[in-house]
Amino acid sequence: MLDIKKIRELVEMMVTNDLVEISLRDGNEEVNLRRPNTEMAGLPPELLVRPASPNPGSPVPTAPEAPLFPVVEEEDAGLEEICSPMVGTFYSASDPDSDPFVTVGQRVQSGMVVCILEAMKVFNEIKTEVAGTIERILVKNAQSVEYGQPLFLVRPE
Amino acid sequence: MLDIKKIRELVEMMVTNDLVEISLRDGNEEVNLRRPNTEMAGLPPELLVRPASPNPGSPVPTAPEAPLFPVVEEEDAGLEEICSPMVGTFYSASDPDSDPFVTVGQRVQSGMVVCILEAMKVFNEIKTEVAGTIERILVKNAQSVEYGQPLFLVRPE
Amino acid sequence: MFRRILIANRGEIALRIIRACHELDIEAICVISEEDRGAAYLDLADRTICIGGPEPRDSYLKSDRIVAAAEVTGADALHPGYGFLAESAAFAEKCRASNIEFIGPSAEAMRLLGDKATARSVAKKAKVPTTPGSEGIITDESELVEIAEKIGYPVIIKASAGGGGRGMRIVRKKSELVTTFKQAEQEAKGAFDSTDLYMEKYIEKPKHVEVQMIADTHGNVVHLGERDCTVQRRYQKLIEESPSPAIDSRTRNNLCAAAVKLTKAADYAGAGTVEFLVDGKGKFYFIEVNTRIQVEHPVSEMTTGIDLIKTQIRVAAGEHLGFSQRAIKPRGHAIECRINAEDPSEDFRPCPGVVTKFRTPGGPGVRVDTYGHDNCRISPRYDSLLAKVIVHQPTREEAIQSMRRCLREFIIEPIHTTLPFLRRVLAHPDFTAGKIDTGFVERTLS
Amino acid sequence: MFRRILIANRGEIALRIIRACHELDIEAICVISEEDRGAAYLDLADRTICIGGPEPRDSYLKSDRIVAAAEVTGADALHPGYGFLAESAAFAEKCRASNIEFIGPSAEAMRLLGDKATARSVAKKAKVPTTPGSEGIITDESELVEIAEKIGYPVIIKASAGGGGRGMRIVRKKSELVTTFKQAEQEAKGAFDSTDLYMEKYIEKPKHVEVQMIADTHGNVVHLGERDCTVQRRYQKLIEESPSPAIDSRTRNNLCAAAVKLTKAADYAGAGTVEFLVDGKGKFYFIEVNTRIQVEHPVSEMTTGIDLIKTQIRVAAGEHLGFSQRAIKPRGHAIECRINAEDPSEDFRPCPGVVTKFRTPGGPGVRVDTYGHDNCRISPRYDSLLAKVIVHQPTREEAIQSMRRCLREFIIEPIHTTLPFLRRVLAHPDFTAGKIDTGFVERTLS
Repeated sequence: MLDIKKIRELVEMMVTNDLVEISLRDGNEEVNLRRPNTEMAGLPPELLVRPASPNPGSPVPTAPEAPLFPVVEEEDAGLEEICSPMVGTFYSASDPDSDPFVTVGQRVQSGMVVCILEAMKVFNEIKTEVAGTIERILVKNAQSVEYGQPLFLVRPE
Repeated sequence: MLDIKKIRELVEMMVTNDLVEISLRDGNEEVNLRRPNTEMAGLPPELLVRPASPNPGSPVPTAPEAPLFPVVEEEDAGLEEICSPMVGTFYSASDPDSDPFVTVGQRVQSGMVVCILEAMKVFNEIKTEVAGTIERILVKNAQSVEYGQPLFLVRPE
Repeated sequence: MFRRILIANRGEIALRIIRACHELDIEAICVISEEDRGAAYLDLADRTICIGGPEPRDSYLKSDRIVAAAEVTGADALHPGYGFLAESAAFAEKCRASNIEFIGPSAEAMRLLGDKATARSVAKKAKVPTTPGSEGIITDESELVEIAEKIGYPVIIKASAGGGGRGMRIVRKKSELVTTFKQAEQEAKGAFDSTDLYMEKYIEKPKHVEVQMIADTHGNVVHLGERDCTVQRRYQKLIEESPSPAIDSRTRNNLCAAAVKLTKAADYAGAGTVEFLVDGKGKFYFIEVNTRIQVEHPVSEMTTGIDLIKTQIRVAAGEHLGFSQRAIKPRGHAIECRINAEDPSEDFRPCPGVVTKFRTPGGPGVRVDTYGHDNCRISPRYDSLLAKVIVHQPTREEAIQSMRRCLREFIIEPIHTTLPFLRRVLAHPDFTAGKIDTGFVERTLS
Repeated sequence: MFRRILIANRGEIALRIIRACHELDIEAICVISEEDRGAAYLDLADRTICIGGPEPRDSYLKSDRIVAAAEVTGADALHPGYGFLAESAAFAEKCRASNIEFIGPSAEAMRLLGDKATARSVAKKAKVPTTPGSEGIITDESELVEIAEKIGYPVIIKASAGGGGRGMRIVRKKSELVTTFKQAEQEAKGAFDSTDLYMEKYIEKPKHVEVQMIADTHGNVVHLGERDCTVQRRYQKLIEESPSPAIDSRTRNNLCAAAVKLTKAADYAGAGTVEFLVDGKGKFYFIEVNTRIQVEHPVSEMTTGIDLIKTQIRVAAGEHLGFSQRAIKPRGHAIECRINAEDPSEDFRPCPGVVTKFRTPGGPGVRVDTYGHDNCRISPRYDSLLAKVIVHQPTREEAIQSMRRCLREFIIEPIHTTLPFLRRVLAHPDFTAGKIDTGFVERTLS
């Protein structure tokens, strides 16, 4: 949690200097403060301080219409994501009869195939760059995925 | 989970400092606090809590489009206003050749005529309900005034 | 042409008039109550002048202060909008007596057509069909039976002192006439301490169709086609459209011709609306005239391309209409929905408050007239009309599709509005089929 | 009809297409880059699918990912909007190869008319006037003089390798021809290491007038009148209007007839625009065809009442146009202004950033197509077009008055936009008189 004293300082700064809004971000710390006079369109305040190009790993604000995106919960902190590099259909195994490439609890080395993504009839093997243990699989077999969508959570070694 | 005490502190800060929104995020922790009802096209929040029928004497917030309204400055604190009860043209004297009804520094008793307001060819004598000393005259002779517009500042006895 | 117009109104219609003024290079000054100080629509006015307290009787209905405001601001004309003092002949005279042109018809025309009884007689003289009935009070039974025979059943017996549905009885056949009349007399005696009754033909399942008129002071009278306002609730219009899906072109022509006759008979200048009831067979009966601009005027603006407010101002300044009846070629189909700050699930109880989120629809053929915006405040003291959505499409089917889309796009939070109700109407098969009457809402959706 | 359309575009045109889909009861899915996540216009889409990073080459130009997105979302058609891949015949083929209908003309028609040279030859075959000149490179002096005599002075000598104004020389009389040609050869040698030159008639002070075409796959071809896009800066259109104030009705008829001939000659289906240059005497010359919907399409929608996007979708689904040329009756005058996030005082440098205050104009005949809103973010990576204001009035004079009013009402803070520039144009006597050419902006307002 952010330091409350810092925030109080910010608020005092706003009041004494008659500011209308303060938006700050430090790493993934973020503060937005506003006083009356501006009319907000009610957009997520993140929009106001969005970095020029967010990296796919960090939780970017998603439009309500992007139902494919899973909520990454608290206990996942410290885990690393394997994200989809493309748009396509997710397959956990090379064919319906085979075992999945990876299962929860399995250790993976970097470069190991973790799934297949099919796009326009082409089957692409997806390899992990992270070495560690598969903690969670975030998508179902044969589910469609979008670019940058987290597929696996890995606890790095 | 987030520390409730911190949130309570934030809320206090919002109320006492009149903020409309606070949104915080720290990793997966996120706080969004927002006070409704304020933020009215640049209108001070006083309007929202205005009594059903405010007495014309109290300083009413002015829209930017109301150029007739003077700014009541700080040193005027403690003074009382004599406001216009109607729309019309302000005359400081009964006729161009006479002396003004009141001048700055003059003592007035309640019920004393302080000016004339002309509306639709009718000349209305305006009496003060406040007894005290005329500190400032806020409008010029023959100036048009609107309803509720402060005309004089009086230091009450 | 006028130099400066005082707008003696508020909200969406004040904004509408400001825009018309500015397109004519006329300054627009808004009178405001203390309640409306700082409202966003006033940002577009060239000046505002506060005339009184929040209650209408202390401000927007205070004719003396409004005229004084016009004088001190140097306005040479005044637009009353609708409601408030818009139909007050006395106010019109007061303005003109102070050399401020009242943008509306002459006081004489307002008095003549503003009063139902005199308007009815003007209509009769002009051969405009009115609801047949007893002219005045019925004195004896023989007269009662005789008139009933003449106008034909069903008839409705009304207490002179009644109104708003009270003291009314419908009679469907002769055998019931006398007894029902006696009951009505008893009822009237008890309810109003008066046995005065009159009788009219009862129009079954009527449609409300009105004709938009515009006339100049040089005798040019033009109609802009009809509007169907059959979707009402307790005489409050909720949806208006043009052309009417309920009448054929022959009825349309006769209806509009009748409206023109009446307007000419009253020597009327300015914008006005002639209202009719239309029965199932396409027979129509004159009800009343509105001697002002109406809430639903945009419907006719969309189909004809004529700006009614600008035209009102022009003719008030003595200009000629500038277009003939032949030049008016209505195109496509327009529908208007009124978004009121009311709760349909709570008997349309007004829901004033602060709107934190306000998202209007847009796109081709879509017009939204509103004073609303994010964080705007809706006062409990005034009309609950917050926005009007008007769509214009080549056909009624497409207009309905477009309006459904707009009602889905429109977001107003957190207060209750008529949006959910309007979505239900637009989805109702009777409405899409155009097979409704003025009882539709109470019967089907209440 | 289609069940689900993938929109391969962003911003105002994506929003425009979403609305058209919903009025046809079609689901609208938007592809988005990571940059556009959370943009407000996406609230109206039924679903979004992220296809790549912020840079267009990583997302909106990635045809494989877009087709894959259509496949995984089960879309049966794709609307390309304008820009990005809208004029790529290869992309159209790729979509159709995956059984996703590309909402646009056939790949053949796109290739035929998309290439300037082949389009020019189609035009010649169809007897559509083109700029006279040397077909191809000029090899010797005698040929040079001969052609110049044939097409008449002034002529313009262009380097094949040149473009965008570079390597061009105007020759006004025969005596200067040969020397200027030699200088041009030298210049071309130095600048482009090629002495290939060709020659065209030089059109003095031309006007840019284009014709909006719409055709179905059953051979029905209809034009929706012309648009005058003479107000440009470096070939970027800034204001468009219809009808053109620069041509008389005879020229108008010939221009539109020529556009129809060309469209039929190319066996073209869908929406398209045929662009012409018009000289001071009303002579017109074919320039090129845009095989897609255009930014300024609303101008024609306002005058004709036809929804071009809905019609595009219908004809792509194989439906008949549903209206004949005779049914198209343009009404009044429409003007569009493009509000770009650019600083006119800084050579129209793009000004991306966050818009904290965004107030759009409204009122009768006013349409605003925009993805903007309070606190919306304008990305530096994409087109700077933020909003289009379109007004529709009975006459050009009234349309100009209305547009002036709208440009005054429009508030965008704190970023720079083209609003102040547009206000200057609308106030300029040459513009109001309709007496301008494509050099107007550079000559008068830069």
